[in-house]
Amino acid sequence: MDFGLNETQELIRASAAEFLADRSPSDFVRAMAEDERGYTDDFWQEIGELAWLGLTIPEVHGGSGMDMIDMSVLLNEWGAALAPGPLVESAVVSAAAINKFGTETQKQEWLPAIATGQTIAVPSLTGIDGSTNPNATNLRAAETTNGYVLSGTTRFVPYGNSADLALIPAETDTGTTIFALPIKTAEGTVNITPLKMASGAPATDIELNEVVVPSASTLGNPGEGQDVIDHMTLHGATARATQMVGAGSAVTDRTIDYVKERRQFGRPIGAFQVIQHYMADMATKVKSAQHLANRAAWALATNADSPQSSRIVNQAKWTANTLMHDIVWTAHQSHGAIGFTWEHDLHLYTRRILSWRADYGDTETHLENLARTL
Amino acid sequence: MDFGLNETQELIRASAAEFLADRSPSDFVRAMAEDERGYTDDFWQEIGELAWLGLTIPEVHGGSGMDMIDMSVLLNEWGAALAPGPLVESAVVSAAAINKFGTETQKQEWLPAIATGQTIAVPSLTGIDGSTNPNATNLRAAETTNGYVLSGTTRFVPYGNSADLALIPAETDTGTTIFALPIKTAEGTVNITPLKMASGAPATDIELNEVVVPSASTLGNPGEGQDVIDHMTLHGATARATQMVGAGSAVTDRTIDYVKERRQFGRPIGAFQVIQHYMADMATKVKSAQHLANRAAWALATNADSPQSSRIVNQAKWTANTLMHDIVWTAHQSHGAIGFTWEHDLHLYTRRILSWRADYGDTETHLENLARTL
Amino acid sequence: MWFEFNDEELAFREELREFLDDELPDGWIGPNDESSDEGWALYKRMRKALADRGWLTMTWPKEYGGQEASPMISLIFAEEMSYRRAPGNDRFGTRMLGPTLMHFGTEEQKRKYLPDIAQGGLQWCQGYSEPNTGSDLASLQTFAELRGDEFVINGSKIWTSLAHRADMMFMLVRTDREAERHSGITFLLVDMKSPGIQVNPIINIAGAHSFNQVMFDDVHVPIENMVGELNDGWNVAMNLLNFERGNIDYVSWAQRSWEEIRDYAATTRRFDGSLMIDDMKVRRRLAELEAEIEMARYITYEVAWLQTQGYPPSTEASMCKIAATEANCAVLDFGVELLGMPGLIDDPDEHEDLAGRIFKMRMYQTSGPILAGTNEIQKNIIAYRGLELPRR
Amino acid sequence: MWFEFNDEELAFREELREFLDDELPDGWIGPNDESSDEGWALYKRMRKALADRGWLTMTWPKEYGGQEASPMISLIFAEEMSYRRAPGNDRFGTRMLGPTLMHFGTEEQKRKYLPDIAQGGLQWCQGYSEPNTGSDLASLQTFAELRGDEFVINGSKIWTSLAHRADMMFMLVRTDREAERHSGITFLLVDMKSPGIQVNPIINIAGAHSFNQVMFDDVHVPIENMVGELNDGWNVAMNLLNFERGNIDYVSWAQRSWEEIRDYAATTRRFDGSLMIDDMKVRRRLAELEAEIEMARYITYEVAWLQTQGYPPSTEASMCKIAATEANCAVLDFGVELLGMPGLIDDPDEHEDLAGRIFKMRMYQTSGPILAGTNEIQKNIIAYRGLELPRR
Repeated sequence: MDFGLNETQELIRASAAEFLADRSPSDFVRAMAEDERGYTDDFWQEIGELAWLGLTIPEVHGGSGMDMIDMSVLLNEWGAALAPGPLVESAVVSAAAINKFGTETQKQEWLPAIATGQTIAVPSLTGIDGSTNPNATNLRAAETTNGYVLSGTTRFVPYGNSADLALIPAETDTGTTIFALPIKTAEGTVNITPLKMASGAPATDIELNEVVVPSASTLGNPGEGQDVIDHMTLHGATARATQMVGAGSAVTDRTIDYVKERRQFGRPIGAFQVIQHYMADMATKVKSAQHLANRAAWALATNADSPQSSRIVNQAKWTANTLMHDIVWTAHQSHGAIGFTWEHDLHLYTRRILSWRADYGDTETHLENLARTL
Repeated sequence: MDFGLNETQELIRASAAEFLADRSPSDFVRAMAEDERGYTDDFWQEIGELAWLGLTIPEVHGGSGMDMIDMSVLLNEWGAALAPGPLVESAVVSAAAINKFGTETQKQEWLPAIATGQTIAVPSLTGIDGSTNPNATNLRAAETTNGYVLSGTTRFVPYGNSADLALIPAETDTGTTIFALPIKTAEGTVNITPLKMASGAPATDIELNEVVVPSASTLGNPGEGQDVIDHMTLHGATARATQMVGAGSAVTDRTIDYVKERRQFGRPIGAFQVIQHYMADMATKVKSAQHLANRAAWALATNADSPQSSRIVNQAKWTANTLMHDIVWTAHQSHGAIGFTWEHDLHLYTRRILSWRADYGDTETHLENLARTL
Repeated sequence: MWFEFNDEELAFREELREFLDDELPDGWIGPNDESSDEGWALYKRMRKALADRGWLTMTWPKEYGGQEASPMISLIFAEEMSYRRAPGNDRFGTRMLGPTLMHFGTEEQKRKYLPDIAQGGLQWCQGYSEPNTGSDLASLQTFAELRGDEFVINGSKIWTSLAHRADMMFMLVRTDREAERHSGITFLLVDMKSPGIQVNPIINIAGAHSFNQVMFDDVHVPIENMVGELNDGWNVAMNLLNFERGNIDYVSWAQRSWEEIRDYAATTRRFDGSLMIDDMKVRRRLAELEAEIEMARYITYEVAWLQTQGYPPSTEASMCKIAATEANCAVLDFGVELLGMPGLIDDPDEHEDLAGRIFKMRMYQTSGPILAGTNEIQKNIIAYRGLELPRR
Repeated sequence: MWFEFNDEELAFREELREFLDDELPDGWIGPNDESSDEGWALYKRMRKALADRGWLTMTWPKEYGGQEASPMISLIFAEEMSYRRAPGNDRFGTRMLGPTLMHFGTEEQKRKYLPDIAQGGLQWCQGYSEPNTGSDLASLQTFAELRGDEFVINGSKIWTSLAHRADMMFMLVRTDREAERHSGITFLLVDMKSPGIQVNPIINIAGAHSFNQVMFDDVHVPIENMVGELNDGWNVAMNLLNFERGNIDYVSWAQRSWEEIRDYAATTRRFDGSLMIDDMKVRRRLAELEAEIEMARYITYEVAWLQTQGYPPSTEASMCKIAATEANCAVLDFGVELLGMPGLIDDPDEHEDLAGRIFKMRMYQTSGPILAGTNEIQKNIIAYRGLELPRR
């Protein structure tokens, strides 16, 4: 057992905290939430230069070859700063999928570019019915002599309006297959409709009409898409849980600061026992969720494919979803009216934490996975 | 809308409170919890003389002809005093069933005797699997030329070791049928095994072996037992919910008294804000459950057979089950170590409130009824 | 004990429903946005129509043009209006200032303002809260200096609904800095067009302009605009607060949201073709929430009933504030999660589909457990006043 | 960050499991009842067997016969023992008095008691709480008057586990009534066979004799039985309290109860032939509770890890006390409701079937959130010490 950070991890934590405090202050977060793309190229280039986008990509493919534990240290700070941009989507979820299931050609083509930030890769894991069931798809891929023809719609693809590469499940005659689709350059009709979301990050509906891709565009074997989906979901859920805990931890710190300062009835409201117990509850919830999120990162780093690791990830995301939700509302209750204003930053956290619950498996999905495998 | 008591109801309330404070103090409640029968004949005779057992029985059959609203006033006090004995089983549930479904002969035979307390009637509504599904029965009634032959087991019959009459569902060729079985005098083998229960009231396993009853022993028409079961369950659930609220209200009052007196750190613990909020929560929960329980009594008094009345009763019992459970544990937490002792009366309430949840439909059963009929 | 409305009450509800069917725009979902010109026009039209029926002031005594309607009729009015998310039910004039003037106003004040309020004339707003008061209202600092026959006000008020639309404000100001804090407060009526008043909008977390901050810079108010005695304003204001928590609004909003969520679940299919509501756990949660709403509803009804009996419902009003606002938030929390990704769409356009509205609705209702005395303050009130727990 | 035990730790757990397989009675379900003679004999036999392996004092320094085992090994020991509901893991001598004597004891006290404790000799009990102290331990009133070279004790102690079996008690007494309340307290060692001591059993709400009240009527104690300085007993006692909350016990009990409930659901059929666990809502609730247990478990592990790093885990210890006791109660609450009527059987006979035990188990665990500092006190500690919130 080790609940501490090693030297490298401490370095990641400190430099992420410092950089994000400087480059992703509340003004920037607010501006990006109004931005149709949700981040800027300048910002992304800097993130790439810090080597964060290639943290878990093997050195041979231009990354640093670290693991999900190291990445989780960054993600915790990333969440705390509400930093914008497709870090989880591109550098965690897509990179993990390409690294595990990609052919050598695919790896060489995509991983170094993801690591620099030159390429944005995003997964499409939301069902057509809006659920977190990626298999709820009406996308069909018909095999032809020189590849596949894709038609159908996929919904709520994160940062789909910036993406170079989309990892999209579609039904083929052999079953669910993941396609690595270069959506900006694909041959055929690709209609991308961005949606304004509560999280401030854009989601897009993507409509494909007779889009033709070569046979070599599948990620993993045709018909074996479920494995890729599972791998992406586990990494995404762990990353989101970690981000949520980071954000929840920041909310807790800010709320504690606030109740120490805000005075009512002649004393700081933090001197009222009920507020003190609220703060103790928040701190306990952050710690509980933090440990389970960290353990999920550890499980993916050490043994991603075991059923036990899946359960650990399910527990982490369920816990983050449940406890960070509680934290947000206790924070609002403790802030009173000022926390109900657009001007105050609290709602920036509220929006993201509530939204992130729906990503990579919602609360019920993770609970049912746990329940089924009891 | 009327949230008050009328004159008659106020009289019932006051006389019940006074009588039970005198005749059912904690010593008596404790002694009865150790008693195999769970009450005394003397006590029951007095209850009969007070006309409480015949409260809802028509005057023509020896009762007072009042309704469930009036009865609920008594039951509230009955619950608050943790008074022992089969009031709900005999005078509410069985009386309601006989009054609605009995033949004139059955009514004349049983209702006046129930009203005086001379006859104890009890329903058998627990499933053989221990669930609150009365249809989970292995009791079979075979029709013969001169009646029925009953064999099988029914479990957890309340006060079955004192009962003169048991209302028992059994399967016949025409479907579920309720039998009014005079279990002390029945022809055939009747084995009664009392079980010691957390509530302090005895439950009994009753095994019937080739018990012969006349054809006229069915309550309601053969095959139409479900209607009788539903009627009994609605009345039992309403009565138990009302008792639970009475008990929860008493627990709340006692806890408030305790925190006003008990001193820690130089002041009454009731001066600590967290304890104050616990008390406010308890009081709010009592009031919430009280209104819904009263509304259930009103629904049965005015329109027992409507689907809306069933839902109102489901809401009342679900609410009582849920909120009184919370109240009990908040009371323990507020009492501290003294409430963990056998000597202190708190656990008398704890045991009953937790146990009563399982009677006449457990929490899940009532919730699922509500859910199904949304 | 009796748990249904009487014939008169049922008939009134029916009449009101028909009125709303007629008066509200076709396909009205609500809520109204009074910061848009269109929304403000609708508000004023509805207010006038309600005033014409005498409904805005139905609880007033007949001598002031009211109908002396029972608190139960008044509750039904609020319940139905909120359920329909109908605009126009102005409370500032009719429920707060009106009764205050009847009790504390001069004859001239009564003559000047009461008929106007009853006719849906001037729009009033309420100036109590200040940036630093929070739940501790008596700590207010906006100061009014009495100079001859005028007060001169400096300071600011915050969380002022409709200040940007209001003609007049009734407000509490400090008029004696040396007095014990509940004593040196005075109740004034202020023309919002007075020089020195500036209204700054506050945008809430749902992105809506629901509040304002109002700045006072040497604002002159004639002494005849004082209600009650000098330095007795706390007494004037507090006389009303107990009864005016409007908790049935939260119950109705919760009910309406619950129905919208249920209907959404009953008409929306999962990919496998099943309806969302076919899932027993969805139904079970809906049933739990339905029971929670009912609990809040009946405490709220009890408050109205207590008023019909002449009892002041202090503890019960606090209980239903807590129960109703919590039920309301719980319903929307469930809805947001149930709808999943579509429920997180949050663009400024109007949406008929619940999926495009529910996140905003949840954000909006965040204020319920906070405003008008946080739920924590309500629990303190229950503990002190209702349960008589010791203060130290 | 790393979330598994190392090889040494895994090997130790394996060895301990085998030991328990051998030493515990066949089919042992537990818990042990030390108030029965049979139960007391088992307790003593187990305590001796554990002492023989050096496990009771494994964390002690080698100079006192310990193994200087890491807090993580010690945690595993407690985790496994509690999971098995195994008796004999005496904490009073080995975890509380022993380290206190090492720090504050005279050479003679160390020589006299430490080897005996290590060998599982005398049974100690703890005399801190009094009828009126509750969470406010420093308000204790039992008085010891120093007369020459003896103390004479009058008063009473309460909630004293094993007092009816103990040979010795370590206790806190007031020795100066005038001093500030934390100052006039002294730490004494008292022979339970001293004249003037009377032990009265306290039966708990599960019907078990788990506590005692101990009355002191002119009980004479030689001055050499004083540990630390006169009037410095608060300091002596408090030095240990932080580390000795034994929260992993609650985690293990919760885990064990959870498994028993799951196994019951997995083997018990409803009337329709389905297993209880076939019901998805039963599984979902089990999964939620499992996650709650894991949360409490990892905070508890963190406390042990912090100790290996030399950090004092004050806030974290309070957090895991709360999390573990709440999870434990929640598991049993679910179990009692799930089992239905059979779960409400409550007779004094021993039951192998969970249905005959679970109600008693729930009643027993009521004490978790209350004893050793109520969970409310723990939250105060987190707020003051951990989050540095103001006291006024």
